[in-house]
Amino acid sequence: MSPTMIRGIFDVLSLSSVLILLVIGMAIIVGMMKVFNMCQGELVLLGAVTAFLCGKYLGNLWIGLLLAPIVVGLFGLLLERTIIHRFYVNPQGALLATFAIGLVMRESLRTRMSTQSSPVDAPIQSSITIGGASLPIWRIVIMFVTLLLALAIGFVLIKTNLGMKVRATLDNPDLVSVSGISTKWMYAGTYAFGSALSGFAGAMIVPLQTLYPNLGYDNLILMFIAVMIGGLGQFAGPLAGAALIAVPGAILGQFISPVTGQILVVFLAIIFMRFRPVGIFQGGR
Amino acid sequence: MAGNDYLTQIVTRILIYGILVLSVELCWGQTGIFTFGQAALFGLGGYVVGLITTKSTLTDIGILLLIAIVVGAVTGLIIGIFLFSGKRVGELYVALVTLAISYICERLANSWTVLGSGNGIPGIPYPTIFGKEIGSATGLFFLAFVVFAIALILSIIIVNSQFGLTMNAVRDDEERAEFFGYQRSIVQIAVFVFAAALAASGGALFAVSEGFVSPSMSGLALSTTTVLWVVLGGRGTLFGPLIALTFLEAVNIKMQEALPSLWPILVGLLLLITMIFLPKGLTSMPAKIRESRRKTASS
Amino acid sequence: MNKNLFKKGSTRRITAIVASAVALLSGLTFAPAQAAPTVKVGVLTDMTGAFGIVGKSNKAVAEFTINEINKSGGVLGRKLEMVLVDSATDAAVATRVASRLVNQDKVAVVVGGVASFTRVAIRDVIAKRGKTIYIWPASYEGNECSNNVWNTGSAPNQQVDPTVKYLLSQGKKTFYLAGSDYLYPRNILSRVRQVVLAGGGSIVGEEYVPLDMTDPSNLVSKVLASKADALFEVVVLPGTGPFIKGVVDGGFKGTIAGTLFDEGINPIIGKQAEGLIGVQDFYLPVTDPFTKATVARFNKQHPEAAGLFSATFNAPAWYRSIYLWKAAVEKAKSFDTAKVNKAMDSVSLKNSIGGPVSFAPGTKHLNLPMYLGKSNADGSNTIIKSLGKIAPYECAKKQ
Amino acid sequence: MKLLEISSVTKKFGSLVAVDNASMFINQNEIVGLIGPNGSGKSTLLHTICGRTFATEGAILLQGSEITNKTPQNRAKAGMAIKFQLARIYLEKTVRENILLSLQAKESIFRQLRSASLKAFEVKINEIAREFQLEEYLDEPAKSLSHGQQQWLEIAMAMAVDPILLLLDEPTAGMSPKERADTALLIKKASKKCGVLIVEHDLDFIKELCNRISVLHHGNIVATGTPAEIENDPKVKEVYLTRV
Repeated sequence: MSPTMIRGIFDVLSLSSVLILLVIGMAIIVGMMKVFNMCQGELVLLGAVTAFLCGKYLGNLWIGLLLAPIVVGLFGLLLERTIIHRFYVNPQGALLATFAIGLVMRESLRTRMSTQSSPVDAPIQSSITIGGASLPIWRIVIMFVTLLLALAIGFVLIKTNLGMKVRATLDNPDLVSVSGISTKWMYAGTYAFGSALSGFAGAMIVPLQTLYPNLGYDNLILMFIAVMIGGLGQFAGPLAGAALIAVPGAILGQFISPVTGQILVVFLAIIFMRFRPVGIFQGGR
Repeated sequence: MAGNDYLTQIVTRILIYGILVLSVELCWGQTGIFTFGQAALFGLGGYVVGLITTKSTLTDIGILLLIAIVVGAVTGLIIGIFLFSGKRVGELYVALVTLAISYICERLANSWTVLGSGNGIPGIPYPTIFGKEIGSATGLFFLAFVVFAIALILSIIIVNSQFGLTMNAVRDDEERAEFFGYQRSIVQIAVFVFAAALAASGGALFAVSEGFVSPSMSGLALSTTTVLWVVLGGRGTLFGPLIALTFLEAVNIKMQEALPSLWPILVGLLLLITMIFLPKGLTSMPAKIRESRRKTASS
Repeated sequence: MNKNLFKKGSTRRITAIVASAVALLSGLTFAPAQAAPTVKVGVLTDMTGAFGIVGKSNKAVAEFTINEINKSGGVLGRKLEMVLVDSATDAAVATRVASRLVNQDKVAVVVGGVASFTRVAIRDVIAKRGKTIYIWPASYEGNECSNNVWNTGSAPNQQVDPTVKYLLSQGKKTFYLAGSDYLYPRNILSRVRQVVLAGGGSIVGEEYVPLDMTDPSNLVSKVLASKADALFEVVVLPGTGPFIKGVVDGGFKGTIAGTLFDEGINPIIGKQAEGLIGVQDFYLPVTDPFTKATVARFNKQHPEAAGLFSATFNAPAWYRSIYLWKAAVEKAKSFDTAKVNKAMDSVSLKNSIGGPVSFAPGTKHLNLPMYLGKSNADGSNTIIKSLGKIAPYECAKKQ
Repeated sequence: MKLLEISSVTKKFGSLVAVDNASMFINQNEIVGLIGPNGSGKSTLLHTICGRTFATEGAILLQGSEITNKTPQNRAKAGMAIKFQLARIYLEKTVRENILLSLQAKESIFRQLRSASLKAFEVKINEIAREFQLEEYLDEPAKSLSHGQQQWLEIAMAMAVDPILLLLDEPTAGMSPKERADTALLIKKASKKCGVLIVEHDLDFIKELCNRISVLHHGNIVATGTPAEIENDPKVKEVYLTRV
């Protein structure tokens, strides 16, 4: 295989793993909780900021990777208990309220930044050479972390007692509250968990991208489309959806212009979603 | 007002945005079509007029508006049929698709050379009416006022007709409406087409009165801002959103000077507080206060 | 029956709305400033939004320059008054505030704009409909030849030609062109193509990425696969850093050049900025006595914007813009737009940041002293060569 | 010709069979009851009749023409009207507007825009409101009505369009005995003009009212007959006794 082909395959894997990692948190909050969370991008951003600050003041991005899910998870818990929980019965309200939260977070960061954007160095900056192609190790780390994370969460949700309780609660809140599980804290905990995952994703991917206020917002539309293609109500669907738009996008990007590729993917996704008959987005009230 | 061109231009712009707000209010506020990308149609009208006036000698505002309205309505029809024919789709799906359309439009306006590759189309000439140039701020104001007034009157007539009741029925419970025998998809498509034509005519007016069009005109920022005006003003009322638009634009101008970087944050907080405490919009505040007074009085 | 269909009291409500709207809006008219003998200079820049940082620099430079002029007696004996407006990185806001400057504040000149879409949006409001002089102080994609509009930043040929010629002289034969998908990169890269081909080099690839693409891996791979001797790139934020990082870390062997590398932009790239080649009208190490003294004074008077005095933030262009206008007014002995516009065509400055400048008659652009520079890992720049005055190929002298 | 004929209708949700090979019919001016315990599939069967879901197998005929896969709109046009289990009326709208909404459903958009049929419907609205004891509430929002009145309003809305087939899903749920009796009278009166299908789990209410009753259990129709026959049917006793 030529180095170009190796790089081509690597790009497809890398771009899809990045999008899947970004979508994992959303798969929990939008996919399973069915909260149309417009501030998901800003949760990613908050994770990236946490990592950036740790890198800058502690000189160690590893601490940032550890702290980001904790900080963003707690923030998510706070959000859920103060605001989000009011909107479970009102999906449009949830959309608008979380849009407002995202706006506030984004603009707050903008006023604090002294440059248009800040680069963040990856904790591992070296590359390995395979077949003549030099591949950044950090991207490989992201691939494995994404895979492990997706498998682990899937396992917890399907096989463990806790996971089953969570799924039962989200599927039928009335039933479970009778059986003694606190629905209130189950929802809060799940939202916090989804936030923590997004925060972690932000910390992981910011070295590949760059820290700027629209980091999350610019990724948001693709993230949403991934979730909607995958369908709501379960965890794995959105991840499959992410792969389903990232892989063709990355392959198309190699042969035609990335501009056309991106528009084409969004366009096809809209049409695909129209005829995919599941989730609260399709019918039902 | 004639003495101050700047103020006249601000009012003109508010009237033009008012047309856009009416189109969102008819869709979302009255019929429950959660359009999150109405600016795409606004931009469409603007770019159509921009292209025509800069590539030909046509400047007659009547013809320009007509073309914009037709193009907007046809586009609205295509999107409407895609979204609403056949099986029902959820309101959030509509929101995401319209948002994505707005995103694609902004992207195309940035890419396509014929659309100015991001710089937009400058140098749009003053419009003419019966061969006479409308070349002053006051003239443009009257033009916008007339079109806005027609749009508003049409909207009032529609909302207060039997069809307005039908629109509300589709908004409040579209499945129930189907069981009464309403052609739900035709109602939604009809409203969407009318709203698209309104938005496009607003865009056309924007193009001739400002003399330029740019990608942000069809983009996410304007799309979401329009929804914000409707939320803050109270969806389901025709005048609430218009009041919110006027109020916010006026405050916006002051605040951009006074607290430039804090202003967007304050807008976000205002929206959040409204969503939590006054889900029917700021204009519902007096009624809400009255109600709570009554409650305390009776208890 | 009708009573139920028609909402109650709509006429009353309309009256109330119109009244409140008028009241609100009338709050926006300001009492006209007292007839002082000052002359207003409109300063329009993005204080907020994506280009807020650039606006911070622009504002400080404008303030600094106007203070300096006022201290030395003003223009035609009248002091200058700065009217600052924020265009918020948004074309629609820009036209509104431009209209305010022209129609309400009645400024004598407007200097401003960061992005090209702002220039395009406001120039008719100011120069055509408003009949006021508009100075556009930014390096840009070219082709701005409107009446009453004057360009004080560098034209594409002034940056591109010497950069490409230098690369060719270093034995670079194959070029890859990469940019963000909008007008500026497209025009710059089309100039690059022209000069490369004229100089005997070849183009091995040309590609654009969406404006908001945060992860340009595809483009990085295409560049690496091309094995080009040189990469000329105009990928703007947010892609700049990730793109250059990817190319450098991916083991790109060639030289990377562009139009947007200097002390202002390099920090957003990080240590991968090392070795980037470009041509600007100013770099911090420019050491003629006038430039050195002026920049030092600026940093002292404007500590809030110290470190923001850079070519890509248009700082030198803002400085000379206001002085060039002053020179034209003094030459015309009037603030009248038509007269100043006529005088502008051949006006020159002996002292300016980076060296003397003069309008090339008929071109609406400046003969500019340019510098070939190379970026270092810490974001600073080294001047490879001082190129002297370069003529613009614009408007009447398009080549 | 039967008014409504359901022949061998089966409805599956994935592997779950909600209705299994059910057949029944309704004649003109007949009141037919469909009973069964919760989860017996009677709501699902009703939904396949009104078009909320579509039968997996079998056919549904209204006045001899097949409607199995028709949309709810088209079924409404063919003369079917429904009252849902939980009253689905427009709570923010007035009683008058609610009835008007039912009446104008088949008007063209252009007639609606001109409010062309407003006058003609006014008489009809007053008439139907009087019949359902809602006259004094005509200009009150529907949300201010009592629970029973809301149910009546929905029945009134269904009756207003002079349907040929009236579907009633638990029409007396949550009503007082007095209201139940009134409702029974209203339904009786309605049956003079159309066929009625009542879905209930309460045998006592419909045995007075219905000409015939079908009993659904685990998706199967286990018995059909006159109220007296049904009451004495051992299978029906079993179904109801095992539940209690």
